[in-house]
Amino acid sequence: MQEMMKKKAIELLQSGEVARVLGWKKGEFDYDITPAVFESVEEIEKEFIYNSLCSPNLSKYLVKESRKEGKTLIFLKPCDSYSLSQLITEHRVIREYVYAVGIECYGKTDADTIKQKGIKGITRITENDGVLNIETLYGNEKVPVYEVLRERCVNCKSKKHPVYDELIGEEGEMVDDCERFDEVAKIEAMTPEERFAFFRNELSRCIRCNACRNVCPACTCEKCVFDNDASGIAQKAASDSFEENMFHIIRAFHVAGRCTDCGECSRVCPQNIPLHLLNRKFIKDINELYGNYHAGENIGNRSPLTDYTQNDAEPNIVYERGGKNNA
Amino acid sequence: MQMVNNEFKPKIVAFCCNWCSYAGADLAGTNRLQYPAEVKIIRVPCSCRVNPMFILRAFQRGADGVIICGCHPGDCHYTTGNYYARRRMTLLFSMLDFLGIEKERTRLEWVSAAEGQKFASTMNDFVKTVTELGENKRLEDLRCKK
Amino acid sequence: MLKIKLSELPILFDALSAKNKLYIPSDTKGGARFLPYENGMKLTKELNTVRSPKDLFFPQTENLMDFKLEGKKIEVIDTREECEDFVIFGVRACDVRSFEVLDRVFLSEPIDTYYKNRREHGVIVSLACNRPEETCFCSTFDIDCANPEGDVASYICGDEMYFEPLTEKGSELLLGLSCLSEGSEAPVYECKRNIYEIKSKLPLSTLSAEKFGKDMMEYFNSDKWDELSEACLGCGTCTFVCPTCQCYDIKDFDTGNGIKRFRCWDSCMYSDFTKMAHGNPRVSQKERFRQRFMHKLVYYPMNNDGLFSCVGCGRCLSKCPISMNIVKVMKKLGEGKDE
Amino acid sequence: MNNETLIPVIGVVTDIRIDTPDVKTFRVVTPDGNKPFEHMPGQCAMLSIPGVGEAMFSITSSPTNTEYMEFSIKKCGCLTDWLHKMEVGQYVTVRGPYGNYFPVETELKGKNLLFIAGGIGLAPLRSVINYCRANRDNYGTIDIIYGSRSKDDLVDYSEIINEWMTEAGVSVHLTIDREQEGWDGHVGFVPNYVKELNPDIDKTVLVCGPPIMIKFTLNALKELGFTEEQVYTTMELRMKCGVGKCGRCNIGSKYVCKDGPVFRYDKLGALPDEY
Repeated sequence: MQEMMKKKAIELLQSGEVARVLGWKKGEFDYDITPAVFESVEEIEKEFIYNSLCSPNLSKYLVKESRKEGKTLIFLKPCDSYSLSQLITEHRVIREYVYAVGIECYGKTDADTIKQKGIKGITRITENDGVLNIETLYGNEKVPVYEVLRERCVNCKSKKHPVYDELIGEEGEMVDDCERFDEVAKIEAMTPEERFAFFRNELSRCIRCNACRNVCPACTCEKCVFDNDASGIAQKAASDSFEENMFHIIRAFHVAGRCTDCGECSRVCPQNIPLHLLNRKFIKDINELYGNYHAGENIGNRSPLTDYTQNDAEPNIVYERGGKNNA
Repeated sequence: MQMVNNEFKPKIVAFCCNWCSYAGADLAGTNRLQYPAEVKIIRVPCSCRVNPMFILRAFQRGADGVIICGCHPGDCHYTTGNYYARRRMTLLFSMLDFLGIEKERTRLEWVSAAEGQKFASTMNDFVKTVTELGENKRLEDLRCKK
Repeated sequence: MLKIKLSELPILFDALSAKNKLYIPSDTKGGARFLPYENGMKLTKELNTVRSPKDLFFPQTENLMDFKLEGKKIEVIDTREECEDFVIFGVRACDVRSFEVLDRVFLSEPIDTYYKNRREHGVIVSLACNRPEETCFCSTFDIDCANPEGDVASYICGDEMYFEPLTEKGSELLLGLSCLSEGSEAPVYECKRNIYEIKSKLPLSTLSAEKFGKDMMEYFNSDKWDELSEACLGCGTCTFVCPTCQCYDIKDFDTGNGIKRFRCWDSCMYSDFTKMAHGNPRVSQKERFRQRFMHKLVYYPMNNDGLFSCVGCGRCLSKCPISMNIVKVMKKLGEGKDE
Repeated sequence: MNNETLIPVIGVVTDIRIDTPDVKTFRVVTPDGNKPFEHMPGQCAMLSIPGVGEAMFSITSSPTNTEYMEFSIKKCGCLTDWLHKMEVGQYVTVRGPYGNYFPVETELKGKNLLFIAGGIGLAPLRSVINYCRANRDNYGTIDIIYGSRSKDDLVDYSEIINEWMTEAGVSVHLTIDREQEGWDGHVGFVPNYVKELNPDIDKTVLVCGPPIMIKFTLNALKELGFTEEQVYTTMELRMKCGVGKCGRCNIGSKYVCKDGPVFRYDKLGALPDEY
């Protein structure tokens, strides 16, 4: 796979079809892979990498890169491709300046997930037939990739690429039996007290590093409301539990109907806050109330929050629907 | 008359659209219909002007309940504003509920300019609900408490 | 040398927390974290906490003072209070060094009394690192994780924990703790020997900082910053998990019945960090990124007798969303530079 | 508990002078009528309205003024807008003095001085000029070149006309950017005017103004034969603490609030170009 991608990138760079390539670059260790812009064949040959550890979604970089002279080649996993499609819909990226190569994906892992299994002191990771050979300071381990998949990959929603110029590998389909809403449903079934306690425990760990916001392909505002002193709600660090809640409610609300559920927010959170739950709650509500909608599925789709029907449910549906009442 | 000290009087913020609900509130007033003085009305051009942030900020600043009133669907002065507001508020209320914040503290009602009676009864009912819930504890900013 | 059985640690924690507030690194859903000790809480098995212990001296937000406004009048209310004594247990060698880095900022004239207050009342019990990880590079900055500094150094040897007071404050802390018994030095030597053995095998053990702390203009004008900062998201993760990052912002909050002036951590990675009414001297992420690493590797040591403002704890290595970190920066900048 | 530098003292605004359409000068004393604190020319203070903001301003009154402190402030942001709207009697908070100062007692002593200012850049220099006038015997000649966009934008115009221009041994050269009715003085940008005036190169120069003016003025001075060691300037960057701890006002390894704001040009040149 990696060799095919390198070949494609070099071919397109040499032919002048593209001016730069967005891909992943080798790290200090085998797992700390950085998104990178390659502008020469030498760089690609030396540093380009693609494997099961290439988690970062590259689409957002196009907002910046595609404004440069010439076309930008981007490699897209299916979920990254949804993000790009949504960015094109929102006119944040101009389709003509992008050369999109879809790549098949069987799920990604990352160092955090591996380390959470108790594997520490990793010095080397090699991959063979879906099995990771992990060498550590304290002995070696063999772990199949499927055992250390990221949550978003365990609950993969689609292996299809809504936007691409060409594909490497096979095109997949939407995953019908995706269970990504199960956890949301589980929380919905709790009492308000339990839900409150659950989210307080999660959100109180927030250190307001803004990684979730800055990595989000849907958060492309030039100036965020939370950075705008004139907005009256600008905050750098939550001084109060209220501010933690406010930041996360508003962050999720601002991407509601536009979030493609790429899971980057949860991936980057240094405190492992399951931020995707908030986004998924919105997606689940939208699906249930306004019909199934998947942001980024088709370019030009109208987001459910910029749309309406005369017979939409009234907000009091919230009082009647699911969940236990106040005890 | 001296109020009984421990009696809880909720603070209610009502965002009323300029064209229907605010006029409805006016009508309630001219008709001398009673509704609690704890309701503080904020006039907005349209119910869809209400940003989720307004609601959160109201809670931060000490509101115990927030109600949004707009024209009946189909009657919006700007044709479609309240349809958008309806979707947004539905999702926002649902999210607040998801986070375990009492859903009864937020409400959206359609009140036309002719419905002074409905305005008064809606407010009476909402104040009653919030009074029963008690003080807003889950979405409060401790710094703003005296 | 004093010792206790690991299984009896709760007795020690209870005894310590009966006298002072005690913080220990304990597991949470978001990784290990220094938490106020409560009965039943366990010491984490993780090497280090996600957030550094700098929180305890320099909290993420703290109220500085209050103001009462009345018409044109303003009243300043000093809200400072004397801090209670507290103990931080299980601080790694790198983090202990980070306090020295912070001290040089906050305790230099004019002294920051908020920091000083907490610093004077805190007792540090450090803990040697039996199982350092690949992201560790404390030796780059002459920190010895087998011989941690602090008020009391502690070592886990087999199923026992050994304590060695290093300062007067430390001896005082251990004084009269009946759960501790005298132990020999031999197990600790053995423990240290093991640590040194692993340390020599660490992948970053050969990383050197010798090239830094000088040649400001050369590093500043390096053409490598573009490439290094290309993928940077401009989030504050690295600065907020960093034990030595100390930049802060001062803000006012109007509570409706007075103003609270508070300070909170700020990050040089944020676009509005240096923004003024008339413009921003650091226009793009490249300048902000460069500022952070120049500060750690060049500016700070230039101002502080060669002491680097990095302690090699490896937090930014494991937490950066795009895996760009100080090690990559040091290696890249150092490339082709003569010793 | 010790004094904390971040905790300010109260000041009362006792006089507001409208200098130009967007510059006002505020006189500040403590509630009991004294000067809030002593300072040296070129030093700054943190001025704040709680709830609005806090910012660094240079103290424009001379240290030799024992009664009050003055700040000339241009309206350009949130806090300054507020300050411009306030009335006499308003309380503000002040803390300071911060930073270094022009070396009036050392390197500048006995020297012939040339002050070059543009627009609101006169504010920090006014403090030095008045300090030197008060200790006249310690310094040689005093030349002042001051320019602004228009006649109406000249700060401290009445003081310049009535006090500086009438004083022996002080010569003032004014210029404005564009021709204007009622102005018979020089017209043109400051750097060009400096070249036209061709001052003796034995002078020590103190420059302050917008960055672009400083840059071109320095070029002009070099053309005339001045060395960088002869030129002092004063800088401004975003500040929060004022004591070199909050970490944002550094130019390379130097903090403007602590190691500055006054820099000799050769020293500034050795720092990264990030201001």
